Amino acid sequence: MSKDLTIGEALRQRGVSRRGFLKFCAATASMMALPPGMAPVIAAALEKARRPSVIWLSFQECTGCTESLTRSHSPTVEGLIFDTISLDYHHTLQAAAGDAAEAARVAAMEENYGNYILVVDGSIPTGNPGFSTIAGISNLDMLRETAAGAAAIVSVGTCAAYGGIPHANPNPTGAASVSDLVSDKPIINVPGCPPIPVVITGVLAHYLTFGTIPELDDLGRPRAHYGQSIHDRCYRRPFYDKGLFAETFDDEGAKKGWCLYKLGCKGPTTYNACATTKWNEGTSFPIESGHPCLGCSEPDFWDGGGFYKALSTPTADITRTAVYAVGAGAAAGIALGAMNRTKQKRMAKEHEKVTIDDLEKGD
Amino acid sequence: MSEIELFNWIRGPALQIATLIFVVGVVVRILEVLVLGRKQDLSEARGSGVAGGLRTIISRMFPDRGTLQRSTFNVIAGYVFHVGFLVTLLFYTPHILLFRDSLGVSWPALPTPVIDATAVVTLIALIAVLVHRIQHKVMRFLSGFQDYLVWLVTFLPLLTGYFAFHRVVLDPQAMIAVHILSVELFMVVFPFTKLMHTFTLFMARYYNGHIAGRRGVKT
Amino acid sequence: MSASLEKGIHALKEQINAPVASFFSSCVRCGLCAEACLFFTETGNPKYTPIHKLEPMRRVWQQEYTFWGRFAKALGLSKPVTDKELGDWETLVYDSCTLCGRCSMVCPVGNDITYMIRKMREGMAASGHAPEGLVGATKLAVTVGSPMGVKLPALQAQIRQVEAETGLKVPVNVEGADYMLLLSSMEIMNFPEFIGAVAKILDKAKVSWTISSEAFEATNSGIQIGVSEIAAELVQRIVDAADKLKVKNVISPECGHAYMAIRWEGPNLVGKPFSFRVVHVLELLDELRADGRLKLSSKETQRLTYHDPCQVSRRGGVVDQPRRLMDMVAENFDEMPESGTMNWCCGAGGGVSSNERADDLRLQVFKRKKAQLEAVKPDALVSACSNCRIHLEDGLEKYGMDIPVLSLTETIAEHLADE
Amino acid sequence: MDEIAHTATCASPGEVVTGNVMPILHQVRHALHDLLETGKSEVIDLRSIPMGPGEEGRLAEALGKGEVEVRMSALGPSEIIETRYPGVWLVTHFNNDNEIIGKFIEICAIPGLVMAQDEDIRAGLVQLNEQLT
Repeated sequence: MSKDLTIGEALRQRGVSRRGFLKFCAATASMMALPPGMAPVIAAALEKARRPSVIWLSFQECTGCTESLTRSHSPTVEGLIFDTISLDYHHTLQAAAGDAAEAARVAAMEENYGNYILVVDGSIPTGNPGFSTIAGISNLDMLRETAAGAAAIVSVGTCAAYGGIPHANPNPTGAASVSDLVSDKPIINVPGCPPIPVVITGVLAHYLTFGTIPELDDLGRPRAHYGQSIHDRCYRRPFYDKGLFAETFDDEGAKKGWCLYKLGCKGPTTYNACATTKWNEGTSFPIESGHPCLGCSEPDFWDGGGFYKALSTPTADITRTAVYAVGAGAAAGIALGAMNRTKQKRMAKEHEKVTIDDLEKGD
Repeated sequence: MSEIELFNWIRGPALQIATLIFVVGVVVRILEVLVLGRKQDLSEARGSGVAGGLRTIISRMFPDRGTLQRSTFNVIAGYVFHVGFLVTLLFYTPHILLFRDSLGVSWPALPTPVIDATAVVTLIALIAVLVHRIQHKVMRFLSGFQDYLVWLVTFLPLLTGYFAFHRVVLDPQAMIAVHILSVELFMVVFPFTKLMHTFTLFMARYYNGHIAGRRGVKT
Repeated sequence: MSASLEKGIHALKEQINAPVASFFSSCVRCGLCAEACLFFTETGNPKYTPIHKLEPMRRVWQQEYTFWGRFAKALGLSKPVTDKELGDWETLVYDSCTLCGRCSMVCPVGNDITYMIRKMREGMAASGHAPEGLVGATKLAVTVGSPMGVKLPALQAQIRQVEAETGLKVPVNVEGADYMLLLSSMEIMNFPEFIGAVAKILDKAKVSWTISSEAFEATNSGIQIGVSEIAAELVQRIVDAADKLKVKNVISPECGHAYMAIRWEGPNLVGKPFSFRVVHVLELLDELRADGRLKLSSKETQRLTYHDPCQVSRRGGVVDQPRRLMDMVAENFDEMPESGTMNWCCGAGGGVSSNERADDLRLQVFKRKKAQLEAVKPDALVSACSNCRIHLEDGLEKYGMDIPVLSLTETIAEHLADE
Repeated sequence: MDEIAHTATCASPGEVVTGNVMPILHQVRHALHDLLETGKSEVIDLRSIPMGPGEEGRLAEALGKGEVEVRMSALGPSEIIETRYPGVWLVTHFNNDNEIIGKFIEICAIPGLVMAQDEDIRAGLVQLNEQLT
């Protein structure tokens, strides 16, 4: 497929009718969490948009993010969006390997310098550069080199966005996020472990449609998808408000679909689109399947206390501290109290008799 | 320190430090009072001092008519913020979970909209008592730095809790962190200030009622 | 001539015990006690807020008996109580507190503020900050036996007068009598009718009683000024006389502080329980009434109300007895708003009446009583404390109110059945 | 309305009610009113609204079926059903795997997608021309 084609032309070449294109735009608007009325705007923009070159780098990661995006074999809408871009380098997906692959990356960079989109999944080790290398190039060097010519960077997955699991305490590799290392490029974080696939493509679609990066929150995430917490959009929220909670995974409350807060749900502090966009083509999401939210789209979710510990419970053993404190307090209190008592008794003992002659001041 | 590290520090070590200061401080201050003791009363009792003491612990929860009429605002606003504070503290689900986790006991929660409304009423009552403290000539006269400090450390947990509940001002994680931090401040300040009345008022009422009870006076 | 700041602070340290510590720990500075104190309500001056009157003592407690206070003191961060401060507090502790105990009834955390004022006066007296009037009264009490300087001959003269009027013998120094009557100097000098009334009632009731020539004074200036050893000496005189006459009971007369002194503080001051029982005269009358030994032939028809002397009712526990007696003697008995244990003080108790400096203030705060009386509009006002009576008469005169003040005992005596 | 309210809010045992069905129906009512008054059409994206298991079904049940049903095959199948309230359409887009990729309620005379698009007509004409020559 020629890179000079617009997206509209590319789709038509694939035999997609105008009606199909409009349907695609409606679905895309929904995917981008834009109001449905935006579909014609998207259509007009995509019609003319050039297919951008995309370079995808994978560092310390599990390939889950790529899996999330590509798990479907048939041309889904996300797939189509993906197909309309020119994925010039993705070492998991591309056929080329070794030097040829690196050559493709260098070629794409040179050809589209300043214009390509860099997608990163995985965190970057900042400790020993040997912790993770590709074709002998350390992750850090490759990121710096590739980022230099990018128009924008999309950090896909929590590892790239915030360090993720490699960054978890004690962080043996010194894993860092893209935004820790690159500061002179617009970076869009698409966290999640993995992120919802339509969110990844939604961000790409936004870039394709408007040529700009979407509005971001203070953690660098697109507000359109991460603007509201799981808790706020959760269909089980009414139970939280009524105080109806599942206490265990197999009690009546769990069967009735009551709130999972007490089972450690991190929904209240987690910002993601799971509760409305859902997973597997809108089938369901973890809470709907009866499992508390882990908070995977938040920084350091791995270190945020136990997954099954309620959010409000302390991470430390307060009980033991309190027990020791009572003991220490009792000992100190009795000691200080005894000192008080002794002082008071001594005062009584040393009392100088006050007679009627002592009622006026001496000289 | 990343935000979550800070958050975990606040929920972990900081909470432990605050708990330590709070518990040691409260126990010390209670014992400091109790161990001081008092002399046995040698006068012939007309009534039971113990019964009087116990009765006064309860009866002082209710103001006499004259006080209610003369200080209606002070009494009502005082009631509202005390009850509101305790309701939000003790009957909000996340708080109950905290107690269940640290004390091993739990009890039923109130619906969150009720807690939400209670918090608003309590905040208003607290602001009202502050304004009252500043405007009322006796209260202004009696008040010193400690009184305003105690007001602040009582107000902050409610305010930050309310913000955290509604996810405003800061992002919720940070707001919860600030909320917990404000509670820790409350706990640290507690043993050194008049907040101790939470515990010592039972002793004070008992002693007062005991003195009166022996004389056959109902207080 | 050896009063000093050191002695004062020493006395305060000595006075602080668990109740005081719990009270100071509990105060939240809500100010509700102000509205319970007539010195505040009638002047509107916040310095008369009861808990504020204890500020120097509170600081001593904080610096000496709390861990962080000791800590701050060790670091030199706390401000020691100065002699000037104690001097500044003198009028608050003596002139504007009658130890009436009303604040102790309303404090929401349960502080017995009156109990602490009583203790604080120990420090004030030891540091030389007791009012002149009280110092004089105390000296007279110790040297002469009466704060007003009433000597035995004066009493004997009054007794002779009473005997002449009633035709009854007033027993003096009768060994083995059941009851020994105490009197306040005010009764001897201003209300000798009281002695006659008691004589008549006890004669009708066939109660064996006596007056001791060695200890007839019931009041105790040592308590009002706040010097426990002087108070103890005064109590000891009564104990010795009672032991000498081998009486089973001692009657406290119609005087509030006298009752407090001998009934509740007495045994604690002398350091051992009494071998005799102490009753307030109204308690005795009520017992006689219950036994059927107190019978009346007529009732008072005018509209009466009863003023509770603070130390008799609120601080003494004699609350229901006067009401039963009032019902017995009065056809038309109306309570004032806020009566019984919530009664308002007349304004002159707790040594205030012995302190000339406080004269204007006590008359100013009498407005509270005036308002209470205006709510009831009685024909006459009955009470059971000679000190209250004198001040009530003063106050009523000052505010141009024509309400006679009666003694409950005397009123009962007037209606005794002859049989 | 009672019946609708019943269908819309009464969950069968074990079902979860978010309470979002009734507000959607009200939104539809306002949109229908606007359509009559001003001719303005509206689209509601059902994927942006939290729904518990079974709630979408109850919404569909509350809307019922009207006279028109359109099946489309363009980039996967689509289903456009007029509800029992004329002018209210339930539009569901599927991909080629029959997975739902979009679900909307449209309030309009006829959803724009049903109408043949100029571009497609033009392409069809070319095709027909080719066939006839």
